[in-house]
Amino acid sequence: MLLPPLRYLRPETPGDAAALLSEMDGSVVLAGGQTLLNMLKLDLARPAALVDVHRISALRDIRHREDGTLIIGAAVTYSALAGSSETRRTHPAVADMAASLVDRQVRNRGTIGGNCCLNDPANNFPPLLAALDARFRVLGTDGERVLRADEFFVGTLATGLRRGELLVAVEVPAMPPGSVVAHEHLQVGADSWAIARAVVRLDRDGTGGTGEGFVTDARAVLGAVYGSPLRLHSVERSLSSARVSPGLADAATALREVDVRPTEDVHCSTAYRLEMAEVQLRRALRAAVEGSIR
Amino acid sequence: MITLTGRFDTPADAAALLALHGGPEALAAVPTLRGVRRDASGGIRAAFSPRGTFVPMPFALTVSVERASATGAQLAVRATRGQTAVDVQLRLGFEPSTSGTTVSWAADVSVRGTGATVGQRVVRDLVYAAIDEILRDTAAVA
Amino acid sequence: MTTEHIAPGTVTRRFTGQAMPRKEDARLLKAQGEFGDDTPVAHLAYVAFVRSPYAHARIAAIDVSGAEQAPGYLGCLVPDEVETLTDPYLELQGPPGDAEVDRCLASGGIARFAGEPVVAVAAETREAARDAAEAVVVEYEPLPHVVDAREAVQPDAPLVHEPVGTNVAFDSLYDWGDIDFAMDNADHVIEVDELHFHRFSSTPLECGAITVEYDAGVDTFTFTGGFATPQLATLNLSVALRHPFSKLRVLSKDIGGSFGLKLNMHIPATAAALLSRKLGRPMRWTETRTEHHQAGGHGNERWFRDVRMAVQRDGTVLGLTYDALDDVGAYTRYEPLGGVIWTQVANACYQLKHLKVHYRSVYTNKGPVHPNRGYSRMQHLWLVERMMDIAAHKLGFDPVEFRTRNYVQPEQYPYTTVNGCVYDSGDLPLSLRKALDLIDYRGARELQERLSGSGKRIGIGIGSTLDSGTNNLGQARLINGELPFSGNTEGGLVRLGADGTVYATTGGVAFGQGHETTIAQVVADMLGVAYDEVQVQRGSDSALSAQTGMSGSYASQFAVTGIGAILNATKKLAHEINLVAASALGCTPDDITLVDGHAVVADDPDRALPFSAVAGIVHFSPADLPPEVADEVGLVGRAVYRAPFEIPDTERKYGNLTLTYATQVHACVVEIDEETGHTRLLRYAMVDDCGTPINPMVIEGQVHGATVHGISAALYEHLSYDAEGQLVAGNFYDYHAATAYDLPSFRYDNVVSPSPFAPVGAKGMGEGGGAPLHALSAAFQDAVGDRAMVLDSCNPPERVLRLLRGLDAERVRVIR
Amino acid sequence: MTIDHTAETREITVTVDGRSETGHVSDRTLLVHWLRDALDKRGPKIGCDTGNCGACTVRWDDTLVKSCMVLAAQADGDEVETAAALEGEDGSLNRLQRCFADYHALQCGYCTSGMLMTATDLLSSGEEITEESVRRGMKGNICRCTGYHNIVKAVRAAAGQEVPAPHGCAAQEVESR
Repeated sequence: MLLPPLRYLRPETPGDAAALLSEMDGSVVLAGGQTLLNMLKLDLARPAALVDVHRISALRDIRHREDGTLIIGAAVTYSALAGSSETRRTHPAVADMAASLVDRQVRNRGTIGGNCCLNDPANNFPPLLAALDARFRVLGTDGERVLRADEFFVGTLATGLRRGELLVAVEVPAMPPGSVVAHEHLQVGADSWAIARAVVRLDRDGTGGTGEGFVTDARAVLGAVYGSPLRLHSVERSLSSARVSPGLADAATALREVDVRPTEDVHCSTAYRLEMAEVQLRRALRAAVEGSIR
Repeated sequence: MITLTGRFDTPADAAALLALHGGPEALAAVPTLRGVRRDASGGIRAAFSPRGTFVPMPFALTVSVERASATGAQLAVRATRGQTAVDVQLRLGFEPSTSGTTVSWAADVSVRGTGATVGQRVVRDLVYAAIDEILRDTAAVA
Repeated sequence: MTTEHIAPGTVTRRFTGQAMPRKEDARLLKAQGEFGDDTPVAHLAYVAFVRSPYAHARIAAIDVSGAEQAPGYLGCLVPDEVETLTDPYLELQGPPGDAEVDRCLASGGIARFAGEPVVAVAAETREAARDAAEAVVVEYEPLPHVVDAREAVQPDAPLVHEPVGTNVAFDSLYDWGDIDFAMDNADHVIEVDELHFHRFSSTPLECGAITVEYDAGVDTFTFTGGFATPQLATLNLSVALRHPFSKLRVLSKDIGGSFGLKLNMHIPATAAALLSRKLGRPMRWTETRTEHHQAGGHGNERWFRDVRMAVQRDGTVLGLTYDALDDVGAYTRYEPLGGVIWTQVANACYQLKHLKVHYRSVYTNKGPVHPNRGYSRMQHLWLVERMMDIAAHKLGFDPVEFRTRNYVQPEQYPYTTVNGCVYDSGDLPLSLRKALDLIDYRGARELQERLSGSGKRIGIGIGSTLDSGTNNLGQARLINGELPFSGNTEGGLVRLGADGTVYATTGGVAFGQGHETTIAQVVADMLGVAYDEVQVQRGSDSALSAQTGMSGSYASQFAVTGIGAILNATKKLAHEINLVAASALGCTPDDITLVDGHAVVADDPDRALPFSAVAGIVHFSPADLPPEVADEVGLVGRAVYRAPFEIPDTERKYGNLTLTYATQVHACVVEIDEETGHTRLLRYAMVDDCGTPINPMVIEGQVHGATVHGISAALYEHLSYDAEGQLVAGNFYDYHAATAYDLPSFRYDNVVSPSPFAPVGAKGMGEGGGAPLHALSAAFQDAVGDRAMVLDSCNPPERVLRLLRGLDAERVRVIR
Repeated sequence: MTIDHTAETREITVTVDGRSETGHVSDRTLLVHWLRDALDKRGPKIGCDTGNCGACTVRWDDTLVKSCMVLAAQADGDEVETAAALEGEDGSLNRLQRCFADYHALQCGYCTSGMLMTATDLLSSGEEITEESVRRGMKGNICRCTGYHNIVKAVRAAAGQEVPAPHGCAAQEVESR
């Protein structure tokens, strides 16, 4: 329950934070600390310094660009996100995810940036953000760059951030009209550690009214099953341009062709996890299709 | 136990790779190793901090070379950090290629202590990344 | 308010039997309790342990030079030093298991489970101790390990304790009735290859915390912490430290849960004591959650093999036989007592006539087991209940009727079991009916039918079980005839202070059961004072409380032994009050009654003396008393309650091992997602019968708590090890202790069958007998019919899904 | 930017339960340890290493947090409220605390302070109070004694809802306590 020796630093601007991160060997960003500090208690990691960005106001903004893009500061807490009525209006999937995360104490501290930068297989936001084509704005000493989700989430506990870089914001493009996002997961107990998670986004033509149309674009992403969010391109292809109909959900069970070894842990075997990934995917597809038809 | 395998190409030839076994001095050039030295029993000791992890996870490393030849080598590696211990039996194969050497590796990995409990769902990938990284880095200084 | 006699000829019940608010609550609600890590101690230093990451390894070298460089480092303790300074802890088993050597640090320089302490480090602050421990370098030579009891009993298995020469610490055959006759003559015999009761623990929220102060002036160690059996701990500490019993003092204040697991706190306490003496500083060790999961004690894991049950055509169960392999982990600490404790409930809730069990306690390279709520009994109870359920399914009996027919019937009490235990009272059929009513059994069956084919599967389960309370420690002689234990006692002390205040002290130890409350209820009634006026000592103190050797919180006994001792002590005090009042009021002691804080002449209420005056005479004006009264009276009643036990027959393994038997019948309705195996509890009911209630509110609370331990164990909690012998459930992520959100609202009712053997008719309770494990296993069985068989006590979603697909159907056979 | 790159200890001033407290802490000191060891605040307790159990729950600048996942240094200049602040000025139990006692929502008492803090936050949040919402709202706090049933009842009772009295206790008795 005790931390190793370390320095605590609290810069006031993102630039200062990035400077510290690149200057100080072994320094890491302390955002909400809801996972990082646990790792330190368990003596799994040994940073020389924690660079606290939680209070940097520039990182705590939630705002919208004119094109409808939702820009979430990296240090925005889950509870701030859940409580943002604008987010709920434009990107309900993001607000819902934030509102359902862990528990009320952790929601008050945990940040979307921390959730993404850790990229733990069980984390909620990476697969959702991958499905939403989010972009990750990153600040280094030589300026900003923007990463796509597949460039950002690169592996188990690994991201595309380079040493000394700081995630400053997550940008979620405006949802096309008629677009539906569904998230399904199987958890330990009623609402604990995720065993398998699937996020499906369906964009379709014919914006108004009810009834069927065609899928214009689709995303299908798994979480918790592999080390990093896994986009199922073949599923997405099979959905694309298809007519939105109740049978659509059953068309895609293409997990078997994925050549990645599923995560294993005490909660279940890899075979079960894989099967559950299919179940969650099917459910998410069904929910997305139903949402599209409605 | 986890079994991992990998392969990569390096411009160095097998002789150069084997030469690394000769002295810790050469290994000191590997960027993720610090304080490389030879211990009383002839093993190599160093502090290893893999680059791939988002938080520094330095390990105390003990490497003993059990067998080494032009076609391959066998190493026993123990890495400890806090109350976590990782034991790796590492088999390396060297195959000459047009551009140098193809190094193939196979590792039997046992993770024990806190890391085994907390890291169960990530440890396979982390160990894979760490072995791949250190081998490539080492080959690069050959 | 109802008024009835608490015990013949004494006083009326104003408070006993009522849901009195708890005396403990105010301080706990105001964050003013004092738990193990709360007590401020001057000049305190801290202990941290270096633990083995290996399941089995020889310690080749220990280098503490790094620790010596750490700021704040004070000193350390290594296994060699422990070998020199201490003797091994007492072993309960006879040969060959008694060759086991157990010490506070890796005994003999060998670590036998992952997480075993190898080095203890002391430093000025918590952080310094952590840093110093981190800097200790231990070199291990891994040894072959064994983590499965079934492999551990194979001839070529690695030995956990080389000197023992086998991994079997205890081996006993229990053979009651004539099992061969039953099997040969029964209409049906059901055979099951193997069932498994998994490893879990009640994991108290407060982990271990011990403070040791060595006072060189009087050569005395004072231990403060959650010691659940203070005198037995003192005995073990005295042996280990080679220190006089009289110079060891064990204190506890508030304890954040134990559930039996804190019976073995003397082990880390030994290391802290050695450091305290060596370094001349008070030492505190505060266990982390990970440490607690690794080494703080697990519940017994048990394999039941070659199980056979004999059943008649009419549904009467004749008998049962099985081989048990009880996986006790690396050390037999309280074990192998579990090897006999289960026989307290040999019959479970049923009229079994024949029972034969071959029982072995087996070492493995896993964390040692400690007693855990429902200790050793719930494993057997689960097996019996499981077999009843399996038999009903395989032979086509209605599970309700089948149980009811075989239950010990209300008119049969006191009922003597196959092994001579006496079930005191109960009404199981009524309890079951009430439980079924609470879940609306008929409605649940309709729901089951209605949802068929919907993707949701309904299962309805019954768990009937016993909570045996107040054990006869004579049963220890069944594992080792040399052990000098028999019967059971608890102490109590009640006195009148100088101003007339009533003080009460138990020898017991509480960790949430509300002892301060229940003691005050009975004392207030017996002395005719107000509940609020009784001062009950918080915690325990081996130097000052009324402890006997057997004192402590275990074996569901407080309502019998603890309260019994308090009653006896209060009677003594009342007698003395009567003596003093009689002499002052000029009547005979028999004329005095105690009412409203006064000693009153029964037929002349105007002649009365307040307790303050009674106390005043004795404390301040003893010359007022006639010499024969003054010589007798100290206004202190100290008494021991001795449970009426005889020494069991060690040859036949026969005798009464427990005084009271509370019963619990649970019923539940689960909803299973057929695609995932995920389970949701729709309804959960429990009916408790623990005899005459002392505080019904406290009883209900205990039932709730035991229920959740069972539910959580049945669905989530599993102290699972991987093939390397690594615990893969070392924290609350991977060891999922149920949260409020996982659980439904409970439906509770009770039945009152007073115990004829217990002082106030109240039975010990609170352990619950693992009823939810039985009920949930049965619910899964109900959901799948006989197309699969529920042969494991833990059923997480993956296993449930496999059950839906026919898991283990072939492992159960009707052989006749 | 005013940052001392070398300091591993620092002085902090935090208003704890209404009183300004100044202390010298190591950078790595967790808030829970500072509150407990330096200030003898016994409300926040330690029940796990991983932020699951919620026994250490406090309010920090009116935000409910687990104090084992906050550095003491992070709270410099702020306000922290522990369960010790809940009672009335005269030492009497507040409504929620009374409900905990009345409905037997605590046994060993180790989780209680954290439960009270979370329940206080939930009750003041304006969220609708139902059986479901209380169970969900309290899921970050583990209790190993009570089975939660009575905790849920106590919180609902504190919100003014009618809940059944404990076994053996008439409803009017609970009212009168």
